[in-house]
Amino acid sequence: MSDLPEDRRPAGRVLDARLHLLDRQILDVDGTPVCTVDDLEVHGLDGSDLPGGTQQAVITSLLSGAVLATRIFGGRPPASRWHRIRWTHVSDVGTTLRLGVRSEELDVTWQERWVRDHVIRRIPGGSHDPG
Amino acid sequence: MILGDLLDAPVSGPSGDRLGYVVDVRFVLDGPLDGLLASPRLHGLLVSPRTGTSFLGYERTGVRSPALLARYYAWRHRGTFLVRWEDVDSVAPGAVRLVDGYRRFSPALHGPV
Amino acid sequence: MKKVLGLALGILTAIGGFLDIGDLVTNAVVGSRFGLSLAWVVLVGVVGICLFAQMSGKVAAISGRATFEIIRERLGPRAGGANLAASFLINLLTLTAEVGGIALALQLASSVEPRLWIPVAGLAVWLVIWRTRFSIMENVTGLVGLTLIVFAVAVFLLGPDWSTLADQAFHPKVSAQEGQASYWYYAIALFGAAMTPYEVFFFSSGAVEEKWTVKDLSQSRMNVLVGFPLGGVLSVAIAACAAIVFLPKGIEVSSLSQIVLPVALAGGKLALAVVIVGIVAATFGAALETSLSSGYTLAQFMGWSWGKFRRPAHAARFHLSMIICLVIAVGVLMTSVNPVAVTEFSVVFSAVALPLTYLPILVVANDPEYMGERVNGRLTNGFALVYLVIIVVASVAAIPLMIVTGAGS
Amino acid sequence: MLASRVIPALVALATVAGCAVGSSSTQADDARALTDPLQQASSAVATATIAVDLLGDDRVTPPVADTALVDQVAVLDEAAFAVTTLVPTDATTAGWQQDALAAVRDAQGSVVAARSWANDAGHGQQAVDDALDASAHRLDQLTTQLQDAS
Repeated sequence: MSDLPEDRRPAGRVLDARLHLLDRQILDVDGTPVCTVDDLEVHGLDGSDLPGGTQQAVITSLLSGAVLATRIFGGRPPASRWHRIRWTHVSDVGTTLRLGVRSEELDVTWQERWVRDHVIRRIPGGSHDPG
Repeated sequence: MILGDLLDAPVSGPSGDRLGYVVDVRFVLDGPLDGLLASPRLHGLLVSPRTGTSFLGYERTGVRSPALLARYYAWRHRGTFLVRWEDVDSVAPGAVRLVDGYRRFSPALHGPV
Repeated sequence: MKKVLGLALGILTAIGGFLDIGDLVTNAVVGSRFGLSLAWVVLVGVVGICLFAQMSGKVAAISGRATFEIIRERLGPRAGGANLAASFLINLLTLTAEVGGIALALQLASSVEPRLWIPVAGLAVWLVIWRTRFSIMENVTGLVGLTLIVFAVAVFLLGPDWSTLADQAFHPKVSAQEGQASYWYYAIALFGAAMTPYEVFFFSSGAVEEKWTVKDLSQSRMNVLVGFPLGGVLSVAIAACAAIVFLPKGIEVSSLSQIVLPVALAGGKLALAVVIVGIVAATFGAALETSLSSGYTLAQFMGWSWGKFRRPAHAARFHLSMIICLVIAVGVLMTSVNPVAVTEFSVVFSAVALPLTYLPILVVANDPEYMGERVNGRLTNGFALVYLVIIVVASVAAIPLMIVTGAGS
Repeated sequence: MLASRVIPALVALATVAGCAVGSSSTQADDARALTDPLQQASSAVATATIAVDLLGDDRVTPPVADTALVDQVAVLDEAAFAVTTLVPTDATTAGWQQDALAAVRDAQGSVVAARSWANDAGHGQQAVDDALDASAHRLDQLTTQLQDAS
C-alpha cells in the first residue's frame, strides 16, 4: 500500500490503540460488562513520561469515566477523576477486553452499584430473575 | 500521560516543520509481564498528513471489502507512516516533535490479527 | 417436529412484529393520497431491512457484539456520541408515538379518552420489561400482532377493482394535485417506516439476549427473509384498504380511527374487534422494542451491563434509563400532542439517521477479526453498497423535502 | 454528527414553514390558500358519513364511531383555524373567506349533530345523513368555485 520500508516484525502481538483497544467493551471474569475503554494511561518504566529512546513506556491502566467527556468535548480531566483498571487485571484482548476479576471489586462500577442500591433494588421484583 | 494527550496531536519534524497528526498509537505485547499478560509496550506513533476521521480499520488491516469503501478510506489516509517511539524527541501538550534522523515505516499491520 | 414449530413460531413472530404505529399510519396516509403508487417503496424498504437486520444479526451471533458497541468502537467517542444522541432522540420519538398508539387503540375499544390511557399504557410497558422473559414477550406480541392479517382479508372482502389497483402499483403516476415533492416526501417516510433503526438495535441486541450462536443463523435468516416480506405485504394491504375506500372520496387519513373504518366496512364488528386487538398488540410490541432499544443503545455505548436476561439489579443503569425514557414519553403525550403527528415525524427522522447505523455494521460485517470466515460475500456486499447509496440519498433529501412540502401537508 | 445539531433547527423551520399559510398577495393565492382547508373539511365530512353509515348498519361499535367523529371535529377545527387566520387581499377574497368560514362552520354543525346521534342524543339517522350530504355539497361547490378562480 505504500513504498515505505516495513517495520521489523515485533515479537509480541501488535495492538493499535484506536483500532484494538480504545472504545472496546471490558468484560469481567464472569462476562458481565464493566465499562468501555475510554482512555489509556501510559508511563515510562522508570515512572517518567519522557520519550527519547532511553527507556520503554508501557500501558499501566485502562481509564474510564470522566475521560470520556473530555475525549468528546476536549480538555483534560483532573487526575483525581480518572477511574483506573490496572493492566494487571487484564486477562485477554480480543474483540473485547477480559478481566480476571469481578466487576463488583472495581472502582469504576460505583455508579452501577449506587443506582442498584438506591433505585432498582427498592422497586419490588428488582432482585428477581424475570419470570 | 494519557493517550488522549497523544491522539490527534500535531507532529513536527526536528526543524519544526509540520508533518501531520497522530492518528493512532501502536503498542506491542512484549513489555515486562504484568499480571496475566505482558504489558503493552509503546512501540510507535502512526502519523497521517490529514487529521480527523476514524480509520474504520481499513488502512492497516487486510480488510478489502466492500472494495469501494476500502479504497476510499485508504485514499483518504494516503501518506500515513509509522515512527518508532525511540524517534520521538518530546511530547508537550498538543505537540509531538521527532528527533533528528527519524525514520518512516509502513503503517501496515502484519498478517492476521 | 419441534424444529418446524420453532421455525414457524419465529416467522409468525417476525410478521406480527414487523408492523408498528409508523407502518400503520404512514401506509394508510399514503394509500388515501397516492393509492398504491408508492407500493414499490415498501418493496425497497423490506429488502433493505432484510439485508440490514440479517447483517446485524449475523455480527451479533458470531462476535457476540451488539450494534451500538460496534458503532462506538468503530466511530470513536465523538462521531459515535453524536450518533448516539441522534439515534436515542429518534428512538424516544418513536417510543412516544408507540405509547400514544396504544392509547389511541384503547380509545377505539373503550371510548375513554386517550389521555387517561397513556399512563396505563406506559406502566404496562414497564411492567412487561421489568418482569417478563424476553422470549415470551417477543412471541406473545408477535403472534397477537399477526391478527393484523385482517387488513389483507379486508382488501378481498371490499371487492376492489383489481386492475385499478394494479395500474396504480405498476404504473406509478403523481397526480397534479399532490405534486412531485409530496410524492417523494412520502416515499422517504414509507422507507423510514419500513427501515426504522430501532428494529436493528433490537434485533441485534435480541440475538445477544437469546444467546444466538452460528447454529441459530439459518433460523434467523428464515425469520427475516420470510417474515419481513410477509409483514411488507400487510403494509401494502393497509395502503390498499385506504386506497379503495378513501382515495375516491378525497378523504385524507389523519387519525387512527379512520384507519380501521375500511376493515369495519369489509368485515363488520368482528373484523373491527380483530383489527383493534392487532393494533394494540403491534403498538404494544413496538413500545417494548423501542423502550428496550433506548436502554440497549445507551448501555452499549457506555459499556454498562445490560440485558433482559439479567436481573434488573444486575443491569441497574440499563433499567433506570428505560424507566426515565418511558416517563419522558408519557410526559410528552400528556401535553396533548397528537401521536399521529409524532409518528409522521419519527418515520422521517428515522430515514435521516439511517446511514449512521448502517455504515458501521456494513464495515464490521466485512472484518475477519469479528466474523472469522463468515464475512459478507460479494453478492451481499453488492446489495449492501446499492442500499448504502439509497439510504444516503433518502437521508440527505428528507429534510429539504420536509421543508418544501411543509411536512407533506 | 451534523444531524444532532441541525435537526432541532430544522424542526423549528419546518414548523414555521407549515404554518406560513396566513399571508398571501393575489386573488389566486387567496383562493388556493382557502382550497386546502376546504378540502380538509370535505375529507372530514366524508369520513363522518362513512362512520354514520357503518354505525347505522351495525358494522362498527359505538366507541369507534364516536372516536372517528371526534377526530373529524378536530380536523374541522384545524380547517376553521386556517380559514379564519387568512388575511384577504381585497373585498372579493374577503367574501370568499366569509363563504368558506360559513361552509366549514356548517360542516362542524353536521358532524356535531352526527356525534350526538351516535351517542343516542340527536335526531334520526336520516336527518344526520341529509345534513352531512348538504354540508359536503356546499363545501364541494365552494371548492370548485375557488379552484376556477386560482
